[in-house]
Amino acid sequence: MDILTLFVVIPVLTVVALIFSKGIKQHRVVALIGFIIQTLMSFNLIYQYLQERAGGNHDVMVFTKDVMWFAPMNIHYAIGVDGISVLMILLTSIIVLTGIFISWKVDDLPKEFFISLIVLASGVYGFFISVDLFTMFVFYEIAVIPMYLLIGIWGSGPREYAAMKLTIMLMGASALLLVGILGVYFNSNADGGALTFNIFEIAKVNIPVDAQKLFFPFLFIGFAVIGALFPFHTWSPDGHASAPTAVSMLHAGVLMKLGGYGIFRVAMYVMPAGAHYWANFFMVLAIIGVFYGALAAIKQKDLKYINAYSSVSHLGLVLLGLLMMNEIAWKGAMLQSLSHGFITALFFAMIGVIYGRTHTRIVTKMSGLLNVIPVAGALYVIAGMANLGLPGFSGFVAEMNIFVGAFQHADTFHRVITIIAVSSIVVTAVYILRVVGMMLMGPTTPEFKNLPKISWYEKTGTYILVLFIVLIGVFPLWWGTIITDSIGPFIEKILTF
Amino acid sequence: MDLTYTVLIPLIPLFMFLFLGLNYKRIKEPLSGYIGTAGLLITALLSFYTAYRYFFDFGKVDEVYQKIYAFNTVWIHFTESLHIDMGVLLDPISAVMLIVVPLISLMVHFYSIGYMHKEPGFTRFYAYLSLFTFSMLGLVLATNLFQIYIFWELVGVSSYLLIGYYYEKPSAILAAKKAFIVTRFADFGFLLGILMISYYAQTFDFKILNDLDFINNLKMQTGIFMGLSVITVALVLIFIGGAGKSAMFPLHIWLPDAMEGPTPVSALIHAATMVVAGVYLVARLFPMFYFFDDGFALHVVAWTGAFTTFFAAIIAFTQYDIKRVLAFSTMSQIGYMMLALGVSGYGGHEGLGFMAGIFHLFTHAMFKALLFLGAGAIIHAVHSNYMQDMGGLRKYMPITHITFLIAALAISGIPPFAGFFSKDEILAAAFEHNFPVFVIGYIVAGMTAFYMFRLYFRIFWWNEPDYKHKPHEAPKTMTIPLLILAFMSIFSGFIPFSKLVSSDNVPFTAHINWTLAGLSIGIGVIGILAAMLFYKKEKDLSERFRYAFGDFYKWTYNKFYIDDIYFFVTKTIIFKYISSPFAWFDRHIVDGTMNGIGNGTVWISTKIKKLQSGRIHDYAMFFVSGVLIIILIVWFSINY
Amino acid sequence: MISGISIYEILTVSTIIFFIGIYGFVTRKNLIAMLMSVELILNSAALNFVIFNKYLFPNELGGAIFSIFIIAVAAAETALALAIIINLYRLIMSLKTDDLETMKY
Amino acid sequence: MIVFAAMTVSNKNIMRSIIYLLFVLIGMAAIYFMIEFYFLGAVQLTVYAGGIIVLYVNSVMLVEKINNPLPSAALWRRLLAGFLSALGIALTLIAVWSYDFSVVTENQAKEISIEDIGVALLGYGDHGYILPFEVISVLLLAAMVGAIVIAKTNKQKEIANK
Repeated sequence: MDILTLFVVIPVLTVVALIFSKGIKQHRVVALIGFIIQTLMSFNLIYQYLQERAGGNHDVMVFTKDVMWFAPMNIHYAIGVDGISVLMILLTSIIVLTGIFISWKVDDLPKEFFISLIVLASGVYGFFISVDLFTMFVFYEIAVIPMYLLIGIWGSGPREYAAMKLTIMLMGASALLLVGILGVYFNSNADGGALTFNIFEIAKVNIPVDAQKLFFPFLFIGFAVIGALFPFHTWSPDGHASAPTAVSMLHAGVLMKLGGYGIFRVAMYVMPAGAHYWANFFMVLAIIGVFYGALAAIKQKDLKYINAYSSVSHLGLVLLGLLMMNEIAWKGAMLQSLSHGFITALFFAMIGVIYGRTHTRIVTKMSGLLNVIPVAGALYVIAGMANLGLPGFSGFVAEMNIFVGAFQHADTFHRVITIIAVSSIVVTAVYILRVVGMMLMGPTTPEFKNLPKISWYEKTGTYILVLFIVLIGVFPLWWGTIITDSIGPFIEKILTF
Repeated sequence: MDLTYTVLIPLIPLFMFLFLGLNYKRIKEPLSGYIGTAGLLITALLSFYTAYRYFFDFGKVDEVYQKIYAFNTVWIHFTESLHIDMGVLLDPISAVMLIVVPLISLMVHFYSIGYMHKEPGFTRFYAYLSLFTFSMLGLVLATNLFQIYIFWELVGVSSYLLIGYYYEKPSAILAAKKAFIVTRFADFGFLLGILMISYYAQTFDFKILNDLDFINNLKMQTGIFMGLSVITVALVLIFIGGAGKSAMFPLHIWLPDAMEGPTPVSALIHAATMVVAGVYLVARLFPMFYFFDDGFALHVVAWTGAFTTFFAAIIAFTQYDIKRVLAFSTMSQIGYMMLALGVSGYGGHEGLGFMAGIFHLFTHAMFKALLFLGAGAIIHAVHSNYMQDMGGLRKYMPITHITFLIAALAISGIPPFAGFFSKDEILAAAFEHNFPVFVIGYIVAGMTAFYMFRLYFRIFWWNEPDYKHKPHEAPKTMTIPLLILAFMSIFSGFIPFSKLVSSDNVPFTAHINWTLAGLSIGIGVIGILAAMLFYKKEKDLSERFRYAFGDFYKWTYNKFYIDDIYFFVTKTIIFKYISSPFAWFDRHIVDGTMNGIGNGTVWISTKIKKLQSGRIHDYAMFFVSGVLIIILIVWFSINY
Repeated sequence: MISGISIYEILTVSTIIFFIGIYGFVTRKNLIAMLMSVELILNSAALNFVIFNKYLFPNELGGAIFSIFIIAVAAAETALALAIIINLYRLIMSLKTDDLETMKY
Repeated sequence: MIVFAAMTVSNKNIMRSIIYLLFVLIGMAAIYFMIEFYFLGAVQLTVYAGGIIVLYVNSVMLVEKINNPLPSAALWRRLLAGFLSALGIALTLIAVWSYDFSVVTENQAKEISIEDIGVALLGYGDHGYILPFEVISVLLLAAMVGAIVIAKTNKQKEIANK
């Protein structure tokens, strides 16, 4: 079995093992082992990938495989990875692994919880390895459905409402996506030849410009809804607020990245003319998201809402980077995807840790937690600092790439947008420091004088995340190189179409 | 010559930070102080050695000080020419900073062993100090603009952490937050400036950016924005960043509040090193500032500096918190440095202002750190920050008294103390290039003497209040740094600075203009005498003056209400009128629309549901009418 | 073939009966009465079969045969429906359609 | 006949409308006889007029008091139904009258006998209807079984209820 298919198979095997395991301890251990294997596999994948590239393989995709799946419509199970997807897979495996650590104490239907989590993960893996639009879509749906269950069953607060909202909005997005995919599909034989779903086959032909203009928004919005594009972001605050910790992590950390990835890999890649035509319009939406998410975060009282709006803001930067249409900004967007994944996962993990102790997420009700749970507090500060783009953490690297890339456009429109985007760093600082100041510092609230210390599983999970945040932040060159290596085909296709 | 070892200069404090930070539970009080100090001692020795060798060994080639990249590695790669590097740059000003930063930092480390005794989080304090030293060294050794920005941010965050060191005190939290956000706001301008330069110059590298040929080329190419070269705009933006860190008006509001931090921190960060980063930045890009648009950006620098120095000096008259007096004095002195850079020309004696600015930076670091550390010793002794609780301390704290006096004389510009030499050259430079600025500088010199001696007399003479505990001299760990710094404050003025630092890196000889010097000594002495008259003994003279000035005094005491204006803008306008509506808008309009779509569907379906009555004849009716309608449609579509 | 009566007239009659049946089906509130309306509809359909057979394809038997089928099915249907109705009546003591709303949503 | 049909659906007394229905059915049978489909007419008379009507009468007597007036539907419903029916009639008639039927007039001599029908029913040739016949028989069987089952379960339920 090839190295990529394993990423879909191992989760399935883990699920089977989970079904046969008994007792909460066994569930945990089985899930943990399954994901440790996957994490190791993703490291191995990166290693193999670098070997492959070092060995002179300069194909767009490596480890490709193509199996006919449904011949009448020419649907293939076609897989392959490039540098970007390899990193995304790494991100996924790390976050799921830490998610398992963080949800160590889930005792309400643990087996089902872990199964849903794993199914979700396998959907995400599948999405990242697919190069066939249809398979990609299928995996996307596989990733979205468990989300509904996870929020609806294990969530808190108005969870049914949140789960429903999230699922319906994402389903609506899928509908648009499907229209877009079919639109691409039926135009994929423009230069003669059979209709195909394979991205790279499609990219070889030139889809008629009118069709591109028509279908680009469908694909873009379809993907962007999951990437929290303004004004389709409203599922995210509610969804995050109600979701259990691990799910918030996975959701904000990985699932929302599907949006940016999909836009880049599919929408922009197969429809460059459409992308150029629509770029300015969507850029305005993205910048509204960036600035507005940050401003809206200032006034929130619920920790998770703050972070959700912060995600809207940061993912707006991803979209902005993608739409800026140059190599630096693209690299920045991809780095931002990675970095935001780790940072926001850390954030949600810490929120989970704090909530698990104080049983409140309202900032104004807490004070002086740094005295009581110093390690958790310090980690929260680290997450905050990473989020506001402190050098040495990953956020800075990513944002600077985006900003420098964005600044390479000299016209007024782009300039204004870039300046607004840059100004978001100030606003980010405001809301992060506000929370830190209110919640962690100050005199300790009497009722929280005795909170249990952060436990080993929570520590392990968060330390892994911090490690990666710092790794990206301190050694950006290595990550950047992997991404730049894979951006070449995109430049060729999108910038010089 | 292998200079790679210079990388260790910033890396040792970083290592200390990580070591202490990760083990902060295990390493107990005095030990962490010793570890931190020892680490810093190594750094300091290395950097003194490097600076010495730079100036006297390898730095000068053909009588010109070279910019040497001791180490440089690509950190983020954008394009062939545009990349962010991490490296160590050696040139005269960075070498000067290599003396200032580790020296003051070492003193503060040493001093804190006594000062921070029995504070909770002692180890944390040392970890933060190490982090700060690392960032500051990274900043001064930066080889490119972006590296400066990176460490700039790190410096900002360590300042945030240190101001908020007493994190249970609400005022400290607010001050920390304010410092971070205000400087962050300024950094926004800085970043924009960098980005603009990155676009037009396609490089961040200082060697290239400061190259005269390159600057001339760039002048030809760049566009015009509002009558100015875009590069000038970028430089002004960069200066805004510098102004934020250096507490220039109107971005100064964070500095007085930053005094909530422990006093050694104020000495290190908010007096001697971090706040002069803005000066350093302008000096770093000096050729660009000078050559674009005939130094328009430099004029901005000069006038901002001049205004701030005057403004801060006035406020310093009326403050009672001794640390705040010192803070405003710091602002005023940094304004002086900015002013000096602003009035400087380029090359040889023309560049006197440049040299004087850096010189003043150097001497000011010594005596201001000394003042702060002395103030720390006093606060340590009387447990209060307020002048009202002090008086007559000279009997109890002789060493502190003497060193404080030396520092006060130095800052007032009385020869032969260090401040005299640097200040005199600033005034000389201003006199030659910009007379109005010179007048301001001259007046401020007198004002400085007055408020410093007001402080001095008020603390050490005046009448003794009722001390609850008898004040006592500080422990040795605290007095030794005072003595070392006092030594520096006396003698550092004799360093022939113009031989070391100059705008075009060619050594020249600066002469003291004795007429000007006499005038400035004169006004300094007048200030001192006035202060003596007012404050040596407890009299109501100052009270009477206060009534005479009335509203003006009140305005000054409240720092011209600038804080309140900011407070109004942030709290009322941003929070209440911008952010809240945004949040509301999101919850109700955007989300409302999305929910509305959902609710609309539900509403329609409940209406439709009613049609499903369960009654057969209703169904039949629908069926029949449906069939008929279809028939009609088909009919008409066939026939017409 | 009835002399003097064309196919049109007979078809007219059957059509009218058909729609009267529909009218009855829609307006009647009693289940048995509705069933009777159904009989009318069926009968008119059967009549059409026969008439077409006779007038258009006199040599074939299709129409007649299908009429027989219709009659058979109608008989079975009536029996079954009445059985259901009677059961229903036992259940709810009413034959009014207004009372039979359990199929609602 | 039309009048009787109309009476069937509009009479308030259910017994009477059954009788009117009977008249309609008899009229149908008459038409069958007139077009010389004697067997069909006979079947119509026996099954419908004889069997089904009796069934109706029985069931009506089982469940309802005969002289209870039938509830009539709301006026708007009647009007709407009337309108719809009229529209339907109009449409159909227009269709019928505008269509040119090729009426076969010659070769009419042959009378359809019962044997012909029987042969046709069981034939499997060109004009054989064995398949529909079998289907109908299965259907009838199913209907019969269904009727029995329905009746029976209910009885059990009643017993259970008691």
